[in-house]
Amino acid sequence: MRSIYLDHAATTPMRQEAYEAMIPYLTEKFGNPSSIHAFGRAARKDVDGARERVAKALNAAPQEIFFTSGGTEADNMAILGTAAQLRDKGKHIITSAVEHHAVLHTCEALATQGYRLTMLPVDKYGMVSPSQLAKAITDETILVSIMHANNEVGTIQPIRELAAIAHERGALFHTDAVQSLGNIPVDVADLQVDLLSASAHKLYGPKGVGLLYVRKGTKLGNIAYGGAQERNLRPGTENVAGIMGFARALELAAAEQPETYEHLAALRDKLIKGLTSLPAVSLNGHPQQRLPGNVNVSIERVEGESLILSLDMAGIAVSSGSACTSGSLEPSHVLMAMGLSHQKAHGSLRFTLGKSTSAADIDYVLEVIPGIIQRLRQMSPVQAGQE
Amino acid sequence: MRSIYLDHAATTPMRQEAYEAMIPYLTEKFGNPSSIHAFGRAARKDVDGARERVAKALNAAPQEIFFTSGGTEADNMAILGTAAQLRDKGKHIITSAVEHHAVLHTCEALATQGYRLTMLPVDKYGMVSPSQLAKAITDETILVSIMHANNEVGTIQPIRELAAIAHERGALFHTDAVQSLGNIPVDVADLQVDLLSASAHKLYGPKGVGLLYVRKGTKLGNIAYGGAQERNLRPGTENVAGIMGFARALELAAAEQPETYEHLAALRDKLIKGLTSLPAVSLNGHPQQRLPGNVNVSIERVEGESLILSLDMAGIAVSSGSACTSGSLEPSHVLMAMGLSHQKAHGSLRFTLGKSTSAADIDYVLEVIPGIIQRLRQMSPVQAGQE
Amino acid sequence: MYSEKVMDHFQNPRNVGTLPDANGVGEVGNIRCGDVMKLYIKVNENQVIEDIKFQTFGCGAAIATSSMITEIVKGMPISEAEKVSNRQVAEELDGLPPVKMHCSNLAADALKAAIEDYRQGQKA
Amino acid sequence: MYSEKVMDHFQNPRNVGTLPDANGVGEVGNIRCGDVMKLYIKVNENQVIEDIKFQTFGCGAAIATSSMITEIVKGMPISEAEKVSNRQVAEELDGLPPVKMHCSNLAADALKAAIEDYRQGQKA
Ligand SMILES: Cc1ncc(COP(=O)(O)O)c(C=O)c1O
Ligand SMILES: Cc1ncc(COP(=O)(O)O)c(C=O)c1O
Repeated sequence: MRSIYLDHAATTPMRQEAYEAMIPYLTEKFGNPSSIHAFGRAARKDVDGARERVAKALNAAPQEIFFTSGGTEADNMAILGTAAQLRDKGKHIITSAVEHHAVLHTCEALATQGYRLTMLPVDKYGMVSPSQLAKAITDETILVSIMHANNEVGTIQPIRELAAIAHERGALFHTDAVQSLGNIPVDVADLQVDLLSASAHKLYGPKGVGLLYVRKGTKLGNIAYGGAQERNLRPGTENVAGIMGFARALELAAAEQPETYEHLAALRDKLIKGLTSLPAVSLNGHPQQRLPGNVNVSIERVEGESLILSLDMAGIAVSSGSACTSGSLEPSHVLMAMGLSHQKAHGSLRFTLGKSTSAADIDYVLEVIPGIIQRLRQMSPVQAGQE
Repeated sequence: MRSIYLDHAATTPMRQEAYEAMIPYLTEKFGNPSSIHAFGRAARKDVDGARERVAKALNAAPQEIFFTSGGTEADNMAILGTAAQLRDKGKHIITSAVEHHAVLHTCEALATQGYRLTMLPVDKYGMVSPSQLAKAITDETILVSIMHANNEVGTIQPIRELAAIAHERGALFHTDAVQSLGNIPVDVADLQVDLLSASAHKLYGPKGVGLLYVRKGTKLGNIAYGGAQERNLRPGTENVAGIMGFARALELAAAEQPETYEHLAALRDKLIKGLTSLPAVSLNGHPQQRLPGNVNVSIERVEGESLILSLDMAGIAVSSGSACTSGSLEPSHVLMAMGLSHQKAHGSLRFTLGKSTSAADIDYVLEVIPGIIQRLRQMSPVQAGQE
Repeated sequence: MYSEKVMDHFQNPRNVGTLPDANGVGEVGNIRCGDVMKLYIKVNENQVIEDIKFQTFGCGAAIATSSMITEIVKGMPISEAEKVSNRQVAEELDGLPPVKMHCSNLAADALKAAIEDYRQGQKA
Repeated sequence: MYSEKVMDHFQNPRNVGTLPDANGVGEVGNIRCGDVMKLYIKVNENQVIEDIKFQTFGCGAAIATSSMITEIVKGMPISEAEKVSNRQVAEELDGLPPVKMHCSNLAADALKAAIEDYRQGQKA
């Protein structure tokens, strides 16, 4: 049977180069970078080299890169670390309604600890509006955290504009770039952000490693305590193999980004065109300001999980914003924030394309999906137009 | 040149079986365990299997195992998580003066946040005394955190006795078992602990993965927020490859522990005998209640880092509690808490033996070290007996 | 995640559709929660469920439990059929994932609603 | 961590030992901090450092800086030698790790102490 992976926003297959970059550190180069003997020094040197290469890919300085255990930890460090550091300056934090849970739940935790939280709404495309931010921001605002690109619908936010508004009022600006990195240009100098999160496994690197970029001069409180690793900000023996795999994956992703964009955007547009020509199927997310690999549609009168399972049986791996995929009763907070009906939110389907996706894969999807939709619709008691 | 690694307490080389257990997850089995399609389900199944095997090795239940990014994160989750959860019950925490920084600095951070911290002293062997704990504990005490075995001097604490005292007064008991696991028996039912930390890279597994055992019924507050992974306690996409490598390393370490003990203890005793027969060289740590692979000595009138460098040039990798190895001015807090003079603390040397250590390695160490000591002593202005 | 039996019922659901000559119809669930089940029953003069069909909008568990209950109760007297519980349906499917036990496991409720509808119809 | 030059001076330190006929001795550092340096100088009638030796208890950086300063100032007039700074010594060694810059980089201080000791002796 065919096996077509179209869930690259969930995780990506490791690229061979990243895997090969890890092997020495899972075998003979096993030293602890904190050790001063030869085994340790070799590891330290290579981690330092990885930091330099990663910094270069982001147009940052090596001292601005802090390796973490993933995107979630980077988001937590940025938000909780800023809150701890600046609590005497102010207690207002601004984020958006469509952030990843790693940002949203972290901000909500602060809201239970005496911080004031403003969650900016989005328009029907999932866009945050700079003028809404300008209205919400106050002198008490210490942090604005808005994601670079959305993981569900692929909408790309106007980060530079948003960051400028934050800076005008003396607030720090954090962006979660977990989904954008490798797909669109990510340059910290250009974006003018103070803090930026990334995760290796979204760009063909290993799971369990990420980074937080912290602009020089920006001080963060600690969220964990221990050894002096990562300049006292992120304690614990470094995941050396993971860091080496991440660095290799990231430098390649950055170098190949323009080419990746072209490849993905063409296939994305082909898939959008094919899907939205089916009856009662509509695109979610922004038609232009959109990640090149993201296709998110709502398929009326059908529930997302049963679509996923049916596609899975046809060898196609995708995801959904259906509540049933998360075990909760509420469908995706992103789709709801965009004003979708419950029915459309429950019936959403996300295809996220990757480096290995081919036009034949898209053709196959478009070939099998009409039958699946028809079958499930025939089973459905929901009427066309029901909200 | 010979290359003899005697710094297994810092980190261990990956064992082949653990490496092989990781490979599929760094290549074709790349799914995200949270995805419901076939790629995701395969990953979920294997992570669940790993959790079961790890639980079995610790005599715990699978639901009591939470995978983390390492020992440091596990320690932070145990301590900060208990503090957050039980802040209304009490604000007193007890630890010991010889804990790893991952515990000590975490407790100290709480001490700046309105918690009261008691740091139990140790005797000259690095032992915590149960009667001291009994005296220090109050009804306000929510947590007692005492390490199973010390990473610098190898002293093994009477955990069962200490835990019983904590439980009598209604406090939770946490132990950092990062150094003991694989070397001495670690059975959570036998130790009667509520929380236990471990790290894969200390037992021939990968860096960047660890676990926290949380006894059923014990509730912890979150220290990070995001997705629902690890039963909502530890968010972030799972380090699947790391977890698989950890599980393999741990189940083997647990199975081989008695044999490992025999092997290491014999070599340890040989090394201790040889070193302490040299002039002005004394053993640190407990003579009996000691990890099988740990040899810690003080070499008078010589500074630790220069010993490490000299041994390194002879192909022998070791560590020291010298201040100069950590970039601080104070030598090891462990050795100081044991009442060593500054000179002896600065001149400490730690050899930690491992599976591959041979009697010939020990012979080689004992052959080269006298010359090194002599050379450095000849260079030293410090007089014999100077404190 | 799902047992083979669940996947079989999801893939090859039994008794899908509507019953034009149904004398009892039950609908439970809510589109807000992502699960709506509609059961159609035809009860004969012996108070036996002679025919049954379902329509379901929902996840794999919702579809499979709907299908399963139609198999269980087809040919059963309604007095017996109304005793079938959601838990029993799940057991017949070799279990459901814990998160699915409450939200998508409504088939027995739908059947009870259909039987109640039938009884109301008889009274009228 | 350390430059090759540091490692060379650590491994093959120049001018180790004591000078029985020293006319200036300087000791800096503190065993509490893990670094003690003792410099012995023999200054001749032309106020030139004719001979110099050191003894050091300390890390690689401490030993290498001690050795390096003896090379730098041997044969140098004390008026010039006392201008040598810790930073210069570190530079001659192709740099030191940042954490070592303050705590183990005391050689120039030891030299200044030795020259001061020499001057005190001359006055007496
Ligand atoms: C006793 C002890 N606890 C905790 C840790 C921290 O573990 P990790 O480096 O995996 O964060 C270590 C080792 O560094 C240790 O020896
Ligand atoms: C936008 C975004 N932020 C954060 C994360 C969390 O990253 P990680 O899984 O590496 O913790 C993800 C992916 O899960 C994501 O898509």
